[in-house]
Amino acid sequence: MELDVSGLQVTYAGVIRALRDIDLRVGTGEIVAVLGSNGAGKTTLLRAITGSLKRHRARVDKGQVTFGGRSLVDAHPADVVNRGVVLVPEGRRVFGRLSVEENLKAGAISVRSRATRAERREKVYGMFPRLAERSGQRAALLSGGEQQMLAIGRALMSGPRLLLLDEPSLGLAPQIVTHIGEVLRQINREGTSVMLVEQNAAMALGVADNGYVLELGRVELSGPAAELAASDDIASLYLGRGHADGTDREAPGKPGGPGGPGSGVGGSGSPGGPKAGTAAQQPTLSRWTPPPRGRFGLLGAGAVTGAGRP
Amino acid sequence: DDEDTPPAENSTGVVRTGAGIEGDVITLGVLTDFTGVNAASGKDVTEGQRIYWDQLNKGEKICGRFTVELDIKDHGYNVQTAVTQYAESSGDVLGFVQVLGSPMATALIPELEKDGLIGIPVAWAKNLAASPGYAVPGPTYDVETINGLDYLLSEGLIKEGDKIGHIFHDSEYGNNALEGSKFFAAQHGLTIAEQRIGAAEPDMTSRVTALAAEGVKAIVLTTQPSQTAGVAAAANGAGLDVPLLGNAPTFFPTLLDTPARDNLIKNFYLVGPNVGVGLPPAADLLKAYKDKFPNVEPSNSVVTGYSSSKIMELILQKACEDGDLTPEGVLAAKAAISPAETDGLTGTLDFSKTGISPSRESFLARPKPGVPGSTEGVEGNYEGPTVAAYVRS
Amino acid sequence: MSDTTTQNTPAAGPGSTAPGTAGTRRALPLRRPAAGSLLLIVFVAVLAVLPFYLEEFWLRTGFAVFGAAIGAIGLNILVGTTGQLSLGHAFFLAVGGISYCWLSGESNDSGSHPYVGLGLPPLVGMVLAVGISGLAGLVFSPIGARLKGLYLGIASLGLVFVGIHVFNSISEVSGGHNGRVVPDFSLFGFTFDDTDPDLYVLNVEFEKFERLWYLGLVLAVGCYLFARAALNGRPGRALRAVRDSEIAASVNGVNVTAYRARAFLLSSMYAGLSGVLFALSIGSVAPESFAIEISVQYLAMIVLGGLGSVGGACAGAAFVTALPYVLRQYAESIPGLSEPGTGGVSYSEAARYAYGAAVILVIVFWPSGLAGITRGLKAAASRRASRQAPT
Amino acid sequence: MEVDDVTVRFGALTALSGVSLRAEPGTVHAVIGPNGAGKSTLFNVISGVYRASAGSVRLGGTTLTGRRPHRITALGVGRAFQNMAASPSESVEENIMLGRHLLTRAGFVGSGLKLPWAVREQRLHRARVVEIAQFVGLGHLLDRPLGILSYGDRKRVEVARALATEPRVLLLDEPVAGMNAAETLRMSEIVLSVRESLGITVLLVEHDMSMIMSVADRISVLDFGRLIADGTPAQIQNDPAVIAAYLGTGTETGAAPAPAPATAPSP
Amino acid sequence: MTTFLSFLLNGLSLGSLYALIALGFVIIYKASEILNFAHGAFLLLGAYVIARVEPSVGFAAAVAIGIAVTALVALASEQILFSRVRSAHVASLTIMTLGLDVLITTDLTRRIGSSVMSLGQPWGADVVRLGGVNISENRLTAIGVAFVLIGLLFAAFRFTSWGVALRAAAEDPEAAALMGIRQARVGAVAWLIAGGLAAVAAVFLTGSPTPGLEPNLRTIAFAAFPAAILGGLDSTTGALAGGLIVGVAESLFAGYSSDLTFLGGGFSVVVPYVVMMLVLVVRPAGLFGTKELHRV
Ligand SMILES: Nc1ncnc2c1ncn2[C@@H]1O[C@H](COP(=O)(O)OP(=O)(O)OP(=O)(O)O)[C@@H](O)[C@H]1O
Ligand SMILES: Nc1ncnc2c1ncn2[C@@H]1O[C@H](COP(=O)(O)OP(=O)(O)OP(=O)(O)O)[C@@H](O)[C@H]1O
Ligand SMILES: CC(C)C[C@H](N)C(=O)O
Ligand SMILES: [Mg+2]
Ligand SMILES: [Mg+2]
Repeated sequence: MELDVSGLQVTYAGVIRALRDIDLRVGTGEIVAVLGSNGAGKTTLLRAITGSLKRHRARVDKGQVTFGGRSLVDAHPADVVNRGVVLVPEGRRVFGRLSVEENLKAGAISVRSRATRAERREKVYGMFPRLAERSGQRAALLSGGEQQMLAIGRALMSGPRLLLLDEPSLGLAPQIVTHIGEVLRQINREGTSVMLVEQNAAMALGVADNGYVLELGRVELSGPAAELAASDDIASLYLGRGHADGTDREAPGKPGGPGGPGSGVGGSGSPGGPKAGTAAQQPTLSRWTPPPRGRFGLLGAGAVTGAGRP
Repeated sequence: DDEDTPPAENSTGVVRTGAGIEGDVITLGVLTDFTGVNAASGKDVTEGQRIYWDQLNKGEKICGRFTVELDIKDHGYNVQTAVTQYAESSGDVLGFVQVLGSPMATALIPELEKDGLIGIPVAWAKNLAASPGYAVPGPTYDVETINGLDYLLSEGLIKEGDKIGHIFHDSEYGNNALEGSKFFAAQHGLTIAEQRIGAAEPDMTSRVTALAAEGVKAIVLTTQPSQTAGVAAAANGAGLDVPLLGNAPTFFPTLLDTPARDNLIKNFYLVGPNVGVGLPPAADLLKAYKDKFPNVEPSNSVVTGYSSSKIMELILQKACEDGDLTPEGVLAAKAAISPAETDGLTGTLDFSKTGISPSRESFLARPKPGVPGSTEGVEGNYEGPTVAAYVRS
Repeated sequence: MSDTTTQNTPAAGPGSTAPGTAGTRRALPLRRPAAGSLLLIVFVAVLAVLPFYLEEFWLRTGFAVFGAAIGAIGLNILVGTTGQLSLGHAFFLAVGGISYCWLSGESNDSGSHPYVGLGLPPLVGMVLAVGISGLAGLVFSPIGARLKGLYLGIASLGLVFVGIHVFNSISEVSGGHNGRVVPDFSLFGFTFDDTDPDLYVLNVEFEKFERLWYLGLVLAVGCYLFARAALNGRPGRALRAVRDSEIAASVNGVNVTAYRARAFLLSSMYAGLSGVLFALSIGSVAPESFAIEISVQYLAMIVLGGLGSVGGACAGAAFVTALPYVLRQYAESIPGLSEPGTGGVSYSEAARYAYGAAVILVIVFWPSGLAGITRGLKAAASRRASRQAPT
Repeated sequence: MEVDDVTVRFGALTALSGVSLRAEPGTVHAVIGPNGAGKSTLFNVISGVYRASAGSVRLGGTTLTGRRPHRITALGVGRAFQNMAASPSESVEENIMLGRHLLTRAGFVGSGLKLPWAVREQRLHRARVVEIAQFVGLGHLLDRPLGILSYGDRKRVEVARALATEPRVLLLDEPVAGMNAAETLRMSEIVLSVRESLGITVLLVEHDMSMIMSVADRISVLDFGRLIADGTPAQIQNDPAVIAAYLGTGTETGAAPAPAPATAPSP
Repeated sequence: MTTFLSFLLNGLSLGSLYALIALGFVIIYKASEILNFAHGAFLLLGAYVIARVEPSVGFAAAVAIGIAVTALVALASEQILFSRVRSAHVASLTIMTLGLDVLITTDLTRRIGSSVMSLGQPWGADVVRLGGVNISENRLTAIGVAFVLIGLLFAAFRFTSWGVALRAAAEDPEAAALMGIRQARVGAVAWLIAGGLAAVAAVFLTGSPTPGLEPNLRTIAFAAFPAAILGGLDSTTGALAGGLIVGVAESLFAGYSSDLTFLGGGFSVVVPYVVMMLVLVVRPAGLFGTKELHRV
């Protein structure tokens, strides 16, 4: 079963065009990484695949999304799940009032067999021991990272054929990020295709076979992950390197390296490639000088102490 | 009777007319309850009035030429609605032939006085009798209650020294009845166990249990019909086998279809201001009703509607005789008809003195399935020995 | 009223439902007013000349709408802006209405429930009644602060039931079940009644409801402008922050308890004023009339109008208040209906069917309220995101 | 800013036990540690959202613990939340304006009656908000409702709002989560600039080690609610306990955090 | 002492009726996070249908038909109305239930008119004597039925995936949909059950010592609001506890009202609300409700 997105164009509320003419493919058994800066349309792409555009007042104007040859456009999200496509949504979206265990149960709603459910649950707990420790706790009270683990675990409960992840590494400690990379490879080996939307490009491109880069709603670059990782643009923008070299770990510690630890660099350099755009001007903020306090004290509600402080 | 004579003329000469009369038509207001807690009474009272005025319009009419139309509004037993509706109607009517419910009628006293209109309350609270605008169509609740207790005493159902329970609404209705029972108790060495309830209180079980615990020998009810059934059923459940005496608004035929039926038949006594619909004075009415609704059993409330309309007719005819069908004229006629006779539908009425119960005569009845009104009269035009003392006091 | 977008920045006019197209469009304050204010002025001007043309029925209805609009704006401050669901509005209306009668009315000792009146000038009575209502709100606010969502809704509903009971019990103030007469309003000797003095303006006789219309109009417009400005400004921002996340609000410096209390205070003051007008429009108040149905109607007003929108509250008030009157007035001309009490569908029943259906239809077609028609996108997005608790 | 022996318990769970740390004025002090280590809890204690079971937090000479959150904000502590706690239906500008709450005074009466001083006050502070928004790179999004922004932009709003309180101490909880390397870099610049030009003390929680290493002057490491290390970035990086508990040894997957950006041009 | 016991027993029996009604609120709340103001109308509908068909088909069949019709009407209203605007604010949905309530009650009030209809409960006005205390057979049955139904629902919520799905969908419909949960389907089941429950409650509510079905019946639902809230809106156990507490309190205050005259006439009617407010001040989410927890 493969996921095929072709010529996809999506608009929010009839006015905001978030995706234009996207072509993308996740082959059977493949891991595909999708990169792109904030607002590029990555989440929107996932919404289009999972049938949840409607809830955001968005729709597919043009193009197709098929999974295993059958169209997913306008499908109900639950149908999409039943076909084996499951999403780990952006921002976790765990069910806060349900316990960790119940969240996992909710993820396995389509699984009839009690035994399968139990087996998968154990697997998730094995993957994230922290969740096992907190299994009775209500999800709302978990730490950010724990919630993220739960969101991933919950999606795995249904035994998806294609797993979509929207920034799974968000808020996770480096060790866990590494771990998630391994988890993805492992489930991939067990037959699940993966589409991974990530900001952590190093991890994403590390595990992926192919990669896509979205910018302003278009596919800007695509190709085998290794090639992408090696390209200069990617390196500067997504890997934070001026040049494409091997792995990353050494960078911060590189003796005398730029922005070395504790050097307390005041200013900053250009972040790299021309596409950076975001850093067009030097950020500065002047000090705030509070206006002289007036004589209206009585009428002001909630006027409080610290107001005039430096 | 379709000559084109100006409306101001009739057989006896010239009649002045004013608000509420247009052409040959007199409009009378009706503020009743079709949807609230007293909907059942409201419907039958209004039906009785419709029948009365239909007959009159077909027959002799007012002044021989005016027909009467009713402007009917449903206040759902809500004071505020009644006041609003009064304001909507008051400009277009000569008076109100029905203002149902003591709270509503009470709230309208100042309005009625301000507008100088007449009204017939379907409610028998004492304070209404004190208002010059109202013609209360029977004895007030206090008098009625005393009559009822006198009857129970005379029948040996209670005796001096007994304790009796009184379950009553905390309103003009209930409080006025309580005045009666208290007076009676003082006269005859009884004690009263009070249970003051809310108008919409659904479950009577605890109330009755409490009374049972106090060992009451009878229970007076000043409630809504469904609460009557609740009390009867609960008394049955609590094994409290004592007479239940209800004021006029407490009974309705459908109560005999409820689980309370047996106990009601066994123990219930109804004391009211007018005869039952199955009794001879109401024969006309019963026939008309049966013609109109062959399949429906009327309640005694149709008599209330019919008799109150009769009172209104007497007043209007008197005003006509006096040549003044303006609101002021009608108001003056009210005092002038006394003593008024309603062909046996009610006791003799006297509207000449405000503040005093217009009548002292009550009608006692017992539930009986299968007859008109589902009641059987046991005592007509009944004036117990204690009433005279009360009215004097 | 014209302006329905209280949640907008000043730079975004009422029509700007397409943030995406806005791009970098941005200007410092003072851009919005032009269109919005003009519309408001025209609208108020139209309302001001209407008494010259309308019959009493419409004036009466209009006055009720003005009163309801004030109450709805108040409830909206609590529910729409601060996120505190309240079904207790009827209680605060009762406090306002009954206090006014008690403060400015006359005594009456007929019947089983005699009552007293202090005979204060009506204006003083009105102001004090509003103050007392506010105080009642303030007293309840600690409970309000502890409870959330429907729990608060039903707790405040308890206020209504208990309130009716208490008012019925203090019948010297309320008149008990029978209620009491509402003193006519007057302003420095000018009475808002049919006469005293007789008044003709441009050959139109100004009777009670012509006069009351203007009273209602002035108060409603004043309350509208005040609420709009306050909600667009710093206090409104703080209240919305409390609604969206208490923790975030407090960490940004908002004293959550204090602002909740203020929202209750203001909201119940509005309710109190609304209660006074309600009393004036009917002429008699009884505690029983301030029942759950009233609370529910007010909630319907702000929901149908659009939660959080001041103008929406007014629109909702007009819809909910006037619809039953109008339906009843005109149902009599609908064929096929029967006289009340005769078994068929009566006018008032037809009116109720229509009312129920209208409420449902409005929500089906404009789930975020009448104001939402112009708000579109924004609401949907907020709805989705607000389901997420901050973590 | 001094955190002294703070302990927080939730039922059986001890989220923080006896944690002490000291953030020197005008420095960037990072707090790192595995998920669930208690970092956000620490921030919650500092900003008054949670009550410490034991211990105290002081800012300058003033004790913060025991005060309600808005009081603490008034004392000069600004905070950006880990997960967005801003109002989704409000515009970006309004959301940031909320940060000005304590610096402004218009109440119901002032705002409701549009008293001139209240109007002036609003205008003045709006201008500052625009300035702050531009500073964090939100200048073009000011009138969009927050709810439709992308994740990264919403994070920036959080930071802007915290800055809008004009804090002396700024708490940033994972400010670059969901940002790519370039965006992260820019956020690092913002943090440094805040420290440099405004002299604000920054407490920073982040899992992005590249950012931590490039901006932090000092790092404290939490694990299971305990402080396991405290030192300069260099010390921390080579601390075996930290590597075991948090950093991991890195694997051949390359699934480690992105490397440090070039925060400064090569010499 | 027996008097007190009678009050207590009466309170418990009344309370079990409240519990049955409260349960209806709880289920809808769990499914949609709304307070279903139309529940009183469903009660009325159930009772009306049973009363109408009972003479021709007999009591048992009438009850079955009543349950089915009410459940279907509840389901239909969910499918036709509520599922359409699921993304709207809870307040909007709540107001929609009010619109529905107005429609149904107006119609039924008109149909019932002023009659007091009997549902023909075979146990009629029979009384059972329990250790010196009398209780109507109707109420005694109600206690049993309430406990059984509440137990069943408790198990359904706790042990089936439907329960989890329902709660997940109520909390975050979008995330639930992304897990393959169809809010429309799990919600529909909830409405179906709530409707059926209303009809069951109606059977006992109109039985002895209540005279029968009259339009006023709907207002009893208002007394069940406090029961539902005070137990905790999302808790089946809470519905039971809340119902019983409210019932007993009401019964005791009614019974001892002559000693409590300073509280005013008819105080027992507002007792449920007073008790509820007191409980909420101490426990803002009711006795068994899930506390609303947020963290940052
Ligand atoms: N509900 C919505 N309504 C309107 N516009 C939206 C909505 N959601 C997203 N957008 C817009 O669509 C564009 C793409 O957003 P999207 O969330 O897909 O970006 P993203 O690539 O996932 O960004 P990030 O990395 O920050 O998560 C952005 O311009 C965003 O403002
Ligand atoms: N209010 C609470 N009730 C119960 N447990 C809580 C509460 N708040 C936090 N916890 C628990 O305390 C621990 C520490 O949580 P905290 O949010 O401080 O972690 P963190 O270090 O910020 O983690 P992350 O990096 O994942 O955000 C977690 O295990 C969490 O489940
Ligand atoms: C006939 C009844 C409607 C009278 C009513 N119970 C009253 O208030 O007096
Ligand atoms: Mg995204
Ligand atoms: Mg955290």
